Amino acid sequence: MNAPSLSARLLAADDRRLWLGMAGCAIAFLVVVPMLNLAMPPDSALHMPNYMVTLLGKYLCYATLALAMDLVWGYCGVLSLGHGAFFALGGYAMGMFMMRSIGARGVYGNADLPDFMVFLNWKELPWYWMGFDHFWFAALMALAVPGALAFVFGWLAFRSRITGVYLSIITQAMTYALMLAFFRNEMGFGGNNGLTDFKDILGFPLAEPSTKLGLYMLSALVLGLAFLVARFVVTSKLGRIMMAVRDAESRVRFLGYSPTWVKLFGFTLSAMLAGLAGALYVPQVGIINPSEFSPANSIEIAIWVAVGGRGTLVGAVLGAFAVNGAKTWLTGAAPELWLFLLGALFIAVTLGLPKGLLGLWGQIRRKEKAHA
Amino acid sequence: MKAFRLLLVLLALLAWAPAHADEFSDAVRALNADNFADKIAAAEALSALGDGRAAVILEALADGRLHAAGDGTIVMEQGGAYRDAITQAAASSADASPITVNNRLRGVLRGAVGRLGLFSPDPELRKRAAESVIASPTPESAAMVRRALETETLPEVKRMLSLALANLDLADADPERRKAAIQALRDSSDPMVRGQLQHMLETESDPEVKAAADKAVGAINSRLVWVSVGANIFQGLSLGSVLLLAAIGLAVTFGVMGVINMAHGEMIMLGAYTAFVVQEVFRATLPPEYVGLYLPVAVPVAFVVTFVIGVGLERTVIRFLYGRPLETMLATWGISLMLQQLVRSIFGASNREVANPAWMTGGIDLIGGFTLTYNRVIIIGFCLAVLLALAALLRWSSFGLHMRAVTQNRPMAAAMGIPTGRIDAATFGLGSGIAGMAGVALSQIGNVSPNLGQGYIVDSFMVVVFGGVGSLWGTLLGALSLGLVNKVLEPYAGAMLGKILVLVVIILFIQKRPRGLFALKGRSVES
Amino acid sequence: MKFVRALGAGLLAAASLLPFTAANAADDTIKVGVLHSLSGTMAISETTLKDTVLMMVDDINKHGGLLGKKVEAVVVDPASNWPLFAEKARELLEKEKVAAVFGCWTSVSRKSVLPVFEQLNGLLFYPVQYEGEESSRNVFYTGAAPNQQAIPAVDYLMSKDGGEVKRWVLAGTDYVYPRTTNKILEAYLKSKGVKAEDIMINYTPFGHNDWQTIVADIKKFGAAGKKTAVVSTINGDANVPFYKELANQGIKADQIPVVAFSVGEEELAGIDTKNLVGHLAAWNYFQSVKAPENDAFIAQWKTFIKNPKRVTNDPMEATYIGFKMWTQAVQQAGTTNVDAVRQAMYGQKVKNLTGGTAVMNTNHHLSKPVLIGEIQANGQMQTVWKSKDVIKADAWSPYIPESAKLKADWTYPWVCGNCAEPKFKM
Amino acid sequence: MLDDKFEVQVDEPHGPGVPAAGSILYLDGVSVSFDGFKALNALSLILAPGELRTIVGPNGAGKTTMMDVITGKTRPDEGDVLFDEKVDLTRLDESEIANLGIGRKFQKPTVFEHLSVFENLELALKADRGAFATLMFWLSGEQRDTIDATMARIGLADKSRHLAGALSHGQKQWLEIGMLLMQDQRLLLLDEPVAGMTDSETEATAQLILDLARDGSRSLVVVEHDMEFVRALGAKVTVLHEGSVLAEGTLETIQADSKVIEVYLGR
Repeated sequence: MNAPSLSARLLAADDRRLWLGMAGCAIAFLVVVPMLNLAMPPDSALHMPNYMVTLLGKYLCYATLALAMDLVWGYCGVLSLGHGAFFALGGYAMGMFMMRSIGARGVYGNADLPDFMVFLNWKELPWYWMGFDHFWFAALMALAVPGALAFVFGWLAFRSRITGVYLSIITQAMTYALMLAFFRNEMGFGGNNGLTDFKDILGFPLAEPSTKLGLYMLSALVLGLAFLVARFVVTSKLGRIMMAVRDAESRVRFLGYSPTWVKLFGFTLSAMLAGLAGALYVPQVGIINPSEFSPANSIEIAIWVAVGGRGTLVGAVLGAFAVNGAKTWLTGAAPELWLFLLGALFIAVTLGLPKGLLGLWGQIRRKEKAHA
Repeated sequence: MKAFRLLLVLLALLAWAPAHADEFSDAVRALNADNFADKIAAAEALSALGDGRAAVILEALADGRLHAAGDGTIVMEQGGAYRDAITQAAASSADASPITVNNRLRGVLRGAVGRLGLFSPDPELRKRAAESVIASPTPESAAMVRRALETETLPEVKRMLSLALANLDLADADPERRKAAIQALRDSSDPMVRGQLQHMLETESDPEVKAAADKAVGAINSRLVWVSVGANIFQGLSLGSVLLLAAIGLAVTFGVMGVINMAHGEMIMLGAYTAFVVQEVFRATLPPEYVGLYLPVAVPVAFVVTFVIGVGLERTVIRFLYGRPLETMLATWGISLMLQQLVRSIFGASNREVANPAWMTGGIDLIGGFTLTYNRVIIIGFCLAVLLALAALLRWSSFGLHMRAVTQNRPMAAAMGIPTGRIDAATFGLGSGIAGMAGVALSQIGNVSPNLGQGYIVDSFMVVVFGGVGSLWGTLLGALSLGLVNKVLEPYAGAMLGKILVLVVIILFIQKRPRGLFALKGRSVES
Repeated sequence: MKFVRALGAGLLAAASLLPFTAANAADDTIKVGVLHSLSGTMAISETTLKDTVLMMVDDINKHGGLLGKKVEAVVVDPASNWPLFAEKARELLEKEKVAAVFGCWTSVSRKSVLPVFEQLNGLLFYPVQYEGEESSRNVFYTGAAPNQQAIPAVDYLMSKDGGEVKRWVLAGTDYVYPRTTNKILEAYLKSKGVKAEDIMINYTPFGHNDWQTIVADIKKFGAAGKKTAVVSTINGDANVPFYKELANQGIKADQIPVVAFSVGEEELAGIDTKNLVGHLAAWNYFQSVKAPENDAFIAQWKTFIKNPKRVTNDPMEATYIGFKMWTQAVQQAGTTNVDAVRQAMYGQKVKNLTGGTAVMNTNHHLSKPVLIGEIQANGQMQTVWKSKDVIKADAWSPYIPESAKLKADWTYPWVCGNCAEPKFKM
Repeated sequence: MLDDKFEVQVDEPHGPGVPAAGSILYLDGVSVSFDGFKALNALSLILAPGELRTIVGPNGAGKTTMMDVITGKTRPDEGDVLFDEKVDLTRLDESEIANLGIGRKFQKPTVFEHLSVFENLELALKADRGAFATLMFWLSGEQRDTIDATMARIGLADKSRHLAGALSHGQKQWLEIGMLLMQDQRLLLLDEPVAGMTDSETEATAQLILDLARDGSRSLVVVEHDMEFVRALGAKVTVLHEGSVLAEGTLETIQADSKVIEVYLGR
């Protein structure tokens, strides 16, 4: 791409405040948090304990996932109820790499096979595990596999003009089928337990707080990067076509654009972002298993976006943080009641803030203007 | 011949003579031993007396209906009433505790009952006796069955006895008898028999007999193939009917109203819990024999309960979201979370027991060991009834007319003075109510827990979409075909792979028909 | 100007997270974590255990607390979501600074919290029967290992009392516990001379609710003229439809008995057992066992939960034993320091509720008695067999070649959970 | 990604350009039916390059369906639809047909409400339609000028940044025509372009259409009810009735035609 156009476009992008805000967040996440974590003495009130860092790292991955979701749902108008699948696939790719790098340190001390295979009497590594000894390959797969699946699935679906809820439901069928498939121990992905017992990644022991901090900062960078990419796409002419497709698909056809390819681009890109998020997520939570494919998870992703405000990118990130933050807090603070509160939140948002939390922010700003 | 029967009668009379009385009652009391070995000995001793009354007692013991009172008297429970096992005099069950049995003792008892019952004056008992002889054959029973056959008059019992005899004769020393037995058994379709014949193939020495057995096995096998096909179809229909039940309500709230109703599953769950509550009320207030009636009562109650809840939801939440289907998904998801937690905090997280009423338990044993279970047959019938009722309501009632009007052209309907708001509420309530009734039915085959709904929600959406949103018949066809496909695949692919394949089928099918099985055509749909 | 405001917003975003971080470790109480799902699919089973821990805490506080301090239970809800389990475990250990955690039910939840406990050197008491093949120095396993359930059950069925079973159906949910158990059983049965064609193995998905085909198959398999039994490792949720189908297809216990390892009073409470009388369960505890400790426990439970109908089950006893052992170890060590407590745990004894004493072995597993019971019409178990003495749990099964050579012993000279030879030479 | 499929040979008897010679649009025996209702019934119509044609007919005469068929929205049950003598439109989809040079303005103005006037026109702008091309697309100076020019021409110069959704009905009509202009198509199909316009707007529209037709580089088909407007255009008129052509000619001859009077002007 021609650099001037890129920078020009990004800066030209409607309001500066957004970019300043990003800078603020970047500083907050990449400078302030590490400082609070490392520099502050553990007993000080300002100290950011390690578990908070891992927690934030997890949220950042969710935020990236939400961003990916917003790209297809908020801009292409494709409500995918199967995005958890892409996330999980990316996670599995990274998990397989870390599985391989365990080597002979597994409980059965078998250098050639992961424990669960030893345990199921597998004699040799199945072909689809080949290559996952190399990080670059795993990283590539974390993008390529979700991308490819999205491309094929999307091509089939969009080409035959499956839209709206029909599309949502078959994406749900996709992730559901994948979940059942990965549950099967014969698949060679560890069945219900999935992949776990990871020791280290690229030689950095996962147990080390420093590794966790590193992963956290990486997640922050990736989120920022993903945001720039998404931003670049939606501010491009393609982005405007996406919105056009979202609002009046048939009309776009008469302008000579093919919605199939527009949506396919968005869907595939989004799937790859989701895969990336998954790949970063797994080393931080230390396990990946089929439950990540469960339809409920995918629905939740849509909910983060809706809560934050769809079609805004920022809203998606906001929503992911808000909902997951609430979940973390409530499951600890009100273990018996948190489902009531979370459920109420969803209802309140849909009834009160059709534009999500970001919409609320917008309303307040407008009020301020009115008073001023 | 006649003389022999006379003899039997005499025997029966003698059995009542006091001389035997204490011997008999001692044997009966001995049943209340403290370890199973002694109980088994006692049971064998009792049956050895050849006393007609023993059969009833042993049977009661096998069913755990035989109690021992504190003072050592043995009491027998029959349909809620307690009688002294020996004197047959009415007795109280005050301090009586049931005499425990284990599987081995049950086996012994069954055999004993069989041998004794063969000569009981009560034909019903004779029939059951014949069955139990087949179920648990013992070397000595062959001779007795032969004796019984000579005296037996009822053709039905005769048939069963000769079958039983043939079963036993397979193990007979005389090859001729074995061959005769095989001939007698070759027309049966009982896998049990096939099992024994196959077992024979391994052990049999006489080549002739072996050949005969081989032919018989072949004949039975070819019959069993058809049985399994039939069984497969029934299972498919049954699964289909379950899917259909789960989906009908959604076909209304989602199919007709366009609400992506994630709380649908919870409506089913609430229905199931209503069934539980009704059952508990019945248990608390009515004598046991009437408790079974809770089910027919629970159905309308569940409908009303979930209908009201549905209307409530529609008025407070859903109605603000028309035209924003995706938002309805979000809100109803929240609702479903809350409902689950609500039920959890009221009824507790663990499963609740909803029993099959007696008239819904068990099934008819068709040929080839294939059982047509009552609860599934009834559920198939029930779900078709619900579907037809709904179809009729939409088709002919003025409510149905208004409903279609509102869903097709809201402003026009409003302009014509149709109370759209009330119609919406009623429609959503209807969908929820149907889900509630489905919950009552599903409580009969599955578990009743706060997660009940989650198990059905995905499948329900699959069915509705596969069938074609907004088309009842599509839903019907979708559910049944999915059920059948699933069950046809299961034996080959296994339960898990079968389900996966079904999902793939759905995905590919939607490629061909983007609007499901029963798509609405025409320009109106396009934009 | 704007820049400053925006930056401020960013900082606020970070700052807003601080309230989480404020670690509030009060010194006058000893905190224990309760990590059981209160929502989601596993709530069905786990909620009971949460209440059990609360009951035990309540009890110990009534009796003057521990080391002169009150014990405080910190309850969190991991919501049957495995990554959330890990997150919550971390929160309990790092933020709440709990002295020990009682929790987890499924193997996958245990697997997902394991790294957390090992990294932060926490203490987890895991109260559910499981597949074994594990021994972490940060976990004490108070549930049954396969050799405390499966093997005795099969032995019983092969005995005269059990009906001399010759033909076996191993039916389970497709996850690691059934896989392992069945693997062990298969090896064991073959070692007992059972032919391969007399063993049928079947796996079903979680929450499988249409059992028509499989039950019909079992019926067919059982009709081959040899005495047949079903060994069920079907996961809790799928059991209700399974047993309902069994009952309705008229499979009687004295024809084809079904022995289950994860079905106890709690599960049966959700089923009408009238038609299941005689089917079996093998476990380390039954409510019906007459023993003073048990009667006391049941009474205490019913009053605590304020429901005379509630039943007790094996994982509850495992929780009870685990909690008691921990308190004893803490008293013995005079501190809640994890390493001290761990050392004190070895050889720690607690009276079983069913008589005899449970002992914590150096492989972090218990020695417990084994009971086999027949289901009664009232939903209770009637013990038909009881091991003469307590049986020591194998962390590593001798019937799986890979694990046969491994040994778990956390005391000198081994000091290892999965080693072929000791760490230290003597 | 679709470029290769534009030139499709028609199967016999119509060899390339035999009957359709010298036509820009050629419909022959086209029939369409929805669930039994015949929307088009053996409709035949030939349009010469550069021609301006107005089509009138009562509701349900098949005007819109005809446009659907030409633009690929609806597949005819039978009949040929040829563009530029040899391209078989029945085998292409909407976007391919649009890329051939056929533009359409809908009866009900459909613009992208969440995009600004400028952006609406930018989307219509003639340029590579491929996904990646659009991703990397950067508006050049002259392209910007053409858009500005068009905005001036359709009288929305001052509304450049307004959301299209905020425009009045008439303005939307204009914007859609403007989008048509941006596409710079060879055949324009206008479905009731002046519906809901004030008289002055209508006049202006008529003027615009005549301008477009004048230079002869494009052909136009205008469907309209408004007889004044049709008269203003003063072009050849085709009368559709029950899915087929009832009469053809100047407005005067049409209005004299007894059949037309009977079914349409209905006295």
